[in-house]
Amino acid sequence: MTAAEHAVGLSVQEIASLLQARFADAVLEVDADSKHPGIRVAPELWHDVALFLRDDPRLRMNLLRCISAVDLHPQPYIEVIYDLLSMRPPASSGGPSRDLWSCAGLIAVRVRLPRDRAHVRSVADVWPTANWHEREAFDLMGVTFDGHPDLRRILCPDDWVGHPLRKDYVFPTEYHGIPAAAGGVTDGAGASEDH
Amino acid sequence: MAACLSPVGAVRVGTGVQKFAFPIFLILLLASIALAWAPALLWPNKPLLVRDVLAVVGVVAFVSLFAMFAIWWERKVAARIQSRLGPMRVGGWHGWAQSLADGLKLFQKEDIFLAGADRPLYRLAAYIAFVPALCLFLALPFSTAWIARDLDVGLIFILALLGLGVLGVLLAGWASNNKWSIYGAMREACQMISYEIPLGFALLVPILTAGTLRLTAIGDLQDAGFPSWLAFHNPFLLIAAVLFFVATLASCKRAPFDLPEAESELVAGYHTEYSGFRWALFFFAEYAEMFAAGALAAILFFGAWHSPLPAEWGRTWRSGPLWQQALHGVLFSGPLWLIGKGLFFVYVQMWLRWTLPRIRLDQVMYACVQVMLPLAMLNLLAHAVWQWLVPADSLLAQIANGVCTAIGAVTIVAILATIAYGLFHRRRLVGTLVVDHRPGA
Amino acid sequence: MDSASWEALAFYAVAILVAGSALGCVLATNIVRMAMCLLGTLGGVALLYFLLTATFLGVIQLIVYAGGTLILIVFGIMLTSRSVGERLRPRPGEALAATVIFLALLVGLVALLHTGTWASGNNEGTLSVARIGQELLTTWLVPFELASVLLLAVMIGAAYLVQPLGRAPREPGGPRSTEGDS
Amino acid sequence: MTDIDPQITGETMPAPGVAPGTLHTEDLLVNMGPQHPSTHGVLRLLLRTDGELVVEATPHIGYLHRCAEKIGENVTPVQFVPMTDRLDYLAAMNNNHGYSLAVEKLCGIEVPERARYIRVIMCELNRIASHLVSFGSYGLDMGAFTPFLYAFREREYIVDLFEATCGARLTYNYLTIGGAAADLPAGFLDRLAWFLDYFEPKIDEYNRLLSYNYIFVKRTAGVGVISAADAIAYGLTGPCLRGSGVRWDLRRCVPYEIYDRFEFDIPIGVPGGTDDIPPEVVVGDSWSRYYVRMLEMKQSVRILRQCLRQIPDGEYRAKVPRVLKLPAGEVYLEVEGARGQLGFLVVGDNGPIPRRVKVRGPSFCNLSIIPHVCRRVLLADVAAILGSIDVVMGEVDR
Repeated sequence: MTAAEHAVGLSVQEIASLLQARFADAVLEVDADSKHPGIRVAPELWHDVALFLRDDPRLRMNLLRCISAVDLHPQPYIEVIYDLLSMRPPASSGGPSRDLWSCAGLIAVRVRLPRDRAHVRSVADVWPTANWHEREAFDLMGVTFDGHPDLRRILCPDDWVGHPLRKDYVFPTEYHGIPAAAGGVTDGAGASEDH
Repeated sequence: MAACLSPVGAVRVGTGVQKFAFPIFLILLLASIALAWAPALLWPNKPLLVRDVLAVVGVVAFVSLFAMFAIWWERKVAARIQSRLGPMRVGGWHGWAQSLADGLKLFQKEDIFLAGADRPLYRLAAYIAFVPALCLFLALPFSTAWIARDLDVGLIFILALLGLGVLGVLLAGWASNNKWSIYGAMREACQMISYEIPLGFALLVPILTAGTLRLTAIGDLQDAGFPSWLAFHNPFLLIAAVLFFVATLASCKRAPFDLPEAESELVAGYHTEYSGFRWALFFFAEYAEMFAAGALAAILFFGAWHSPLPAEWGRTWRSGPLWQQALHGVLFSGPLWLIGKGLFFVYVQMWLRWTLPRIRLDQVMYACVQVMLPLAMLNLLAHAVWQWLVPADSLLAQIANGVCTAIGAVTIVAILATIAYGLFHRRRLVGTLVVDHRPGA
Repeated sequence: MDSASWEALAFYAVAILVAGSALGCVLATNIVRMAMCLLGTLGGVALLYFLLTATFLGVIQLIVYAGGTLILIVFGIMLTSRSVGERLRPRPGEALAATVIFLALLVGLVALLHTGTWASGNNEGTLSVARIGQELLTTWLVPFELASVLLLAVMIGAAYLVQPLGRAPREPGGPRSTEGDS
Repeated sequence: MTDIDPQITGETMPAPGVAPGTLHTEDLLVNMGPQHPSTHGVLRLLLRTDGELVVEATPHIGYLHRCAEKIGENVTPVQFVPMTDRLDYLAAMNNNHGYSLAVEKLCGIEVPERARYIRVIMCELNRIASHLVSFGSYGLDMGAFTPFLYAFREREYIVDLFEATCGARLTYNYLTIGGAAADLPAGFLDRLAWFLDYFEPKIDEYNRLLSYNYIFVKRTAGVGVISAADAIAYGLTGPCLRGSGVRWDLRRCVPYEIYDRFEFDIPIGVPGGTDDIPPEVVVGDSWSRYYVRMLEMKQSVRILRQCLRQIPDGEYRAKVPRVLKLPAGEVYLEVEGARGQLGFLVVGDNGPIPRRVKVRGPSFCNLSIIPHVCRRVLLADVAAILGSIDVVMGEVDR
């Protein structure tokens, strides 16, 4: 990578210290130097942190880029990763200026949930775009987002059983009488469990 | 029987229906022609039965042939506009037999009824749409002589039958038991109550000038060459001609007023569920109406069956030997001219369709009721005042006539020049992709 | 066959059509089918007018009743009625009332047929469009003008009513220019 | 779908006491899709309509779900590249590119200079191709048939170029981990230069044909207005976000690859009346979103011209081990795809196969604003809004 993606705007360390100043025990881990710099926050405080991240004038993380749920299978956790970005309007935001908006900070916020009780507060009220992302995480990974306005399956059929992206998911051999050729997929699933 | 073919619940209706469909159609067709023919057929003192039967057969043949030709033509026009070639295979020269092949295909297609469709009405709808479109040709003069029945109320007779076709669309939408079809039907009804009033008001202007509803009389008023065409008499007639043309676009459900079948919004609108021959009937009706609208525009505003040359010049040829009569028909006045003008307006309709986007329903209603209606009413009023105050032979009237003639001539020449340019630069306009497929190669 | 018997034949055919579809209109249980039967009746009456050489009247019958009113009826049914798919059956009281009215009408018509004096013959000239127009604008000018004023008011009303659809209430977040603005 | 939210399907019964004199109408539930001409694939919108007025639109997606992410964690990155073709199949090169960049970042692979230019050329060409489809099908949505054919005529040239390069016309599998799968074919750059000269004036022609058409403007201007705040809150990116007046483009704002070497503008939606913008236009309406794409095509042409001048000779692919071992750790990378920010999260696990691949399809986020925008609009407006948001279901359903 030539362009340093994380050299723009506030650094992760600065964001983390801002958060630590506001919420004493919310930030569990700061990971500023990896390829996906971010922080890990306590699940029960996540909603407050999210509001702070969005509304604090220094942060203004207004764009929720993505919500990814990752199954850390041998460990009993599912990690939900919220990728946030702060889009800052140009200083002279009067009229159709030629100025670009700028990126004032990028951060990944991780929430680690137990696999068997993966519950976390929904942030669909903070960023409306989270609505569908959370539905997807619920559908494919089985993370329940408390307080979500409409937590239904989104990609799988409504009567689908199980959450396909979990590492211990067993593919059904049929769906409504339609036989499913699961051979290739189970091979691959076996391969992914090897490491 | 009644094996369920598709998850939507379409029921196979065997091949029996196909066997029946055509005879039933023929019988209904003949019956309805006979019924609509009643005013003519049963006229006291005029039972020219042979002539009438011939006329009916002629009208049916003309409408069928025209619809087939127009469908092929439309595809070619569309292809040209879109820098394609269109049908090129069937029949050899430019795919001239494409419509025939399509017709054969449509005849053989399965006649599908949705499970919840109201079958009798579903069948009836196609005929209700088609039969009035056919019958109106009975009162449509192709020239003073070439008319099946010269009614003294010919104009409103045609208008009434144009309106009746809407009922078929409404019924088709309702009987299909499909929500998109119902939307199409509703839109047609909304559109119809919007365009009919401006259409009527626009028609009143030439009626006021001609003082008659008899189409042959209106046509023969315009036999003194191009400047005598009604549209060029005064500005109000010109406006009325434009209004009339726009309103007939809506009446024929042609773009930009093709809302009832708006395929990107309503799938296919009122004929979503139709297949095979019934579906074709709607298209026959549409093309028949298109030609009727074009011919009506020609009769009312653009010189009817007369050429731009004054008929006076060819008066002696009219009753001369056969070759002179034939030449008279080509040069001065005859059905060919009316058909040609009708085709021209059909072409303009096609041209518009392949160029313009579709208007939204509320915009149609707004345009018809709030723009065209007041305009048409004021136009009628102004025309009446003009007729009352300005004598036909006054200087003012002649200046108006001259100006309008010039506008009309320039417009028509411009359109014809565009068409000619297109014809002579086919290769270039079709686009380099067709001419040399690979860029830079 | 001479023209008179042609005429009689045609009359009976059309009369059967009119009566049959009127009967269908009464007996049908589906409201849209009723409307379609009405089309048969109204169209048949138009044909009767044609038979009487009242072409203008026949065409007006077609344009106003078969073309206009019927379409509005069907449109209205489709737009508003919950009972489009339902089967309609008259209640006994309604059937009784209808029978009474029917009988009264029948008696009245038959009585009229026997008492009135009826002109017969070719009236093509008397019913020509020009004649009707002249009558309307001379003898019947006041009713004609009243009707015109009424229709004008209706049209202005329609033009006024068209507005709300174009300016349908929008979400406050979504301001939109309507075609009325320009 | 057997089980639909009762809140949506519940028939509204007429209120028992309808006020006298008010005409009571019923809401009608209509399925727009999954087979419908203007849902651009297998999107299904459940419309609650009152006559022509759409009271509520609820998207139901998943009809094209092909378990892309599950496949991603069962195959190696190189094997997954063809799968990314099938996400946004109208801009497959951009998907290849995004995924390759993410994996390269995870593995620390340095891409040769020529390969980078090849990548930019392919991505921008594909952006043009994708916008052409969008332009054409938007015309179709609005009832104008002809622009569609024109758009496909031009796209054909691009597809021919791709075919000459990698043999495929839709799913290319060309940009891959470490660079490109093959070098540009002989004569490619000349043909590209020819195409750019041919294509650039065509954009103005299409603007005259469709963009400024009175009916088209009436149909799209002021319809489906999305404010800048809403657009950001709903995660809209790409032309949809820029249409709302936010001058934000990853190629500029968070530069990746070599986009910082090129000069180009970021077009945004501007209020009507300025320059050649029709007066009816409101920032953030369907017309603005559409027009941003038209302008972006011009900018892509600009970038391509600069590429033509700058492209060096050299390797087209880095030396990538046959079995690529993904180190433990994760990476999330977004590129500016044709429809917005296309993100890939790749979690490595010290093995050849990633633990998790997550795709942020821009269309997925862009589509999620539909229920918010399609409230109390006319039925025809739904097609206008949907077409202007320009979703590709392959990317939504993955």
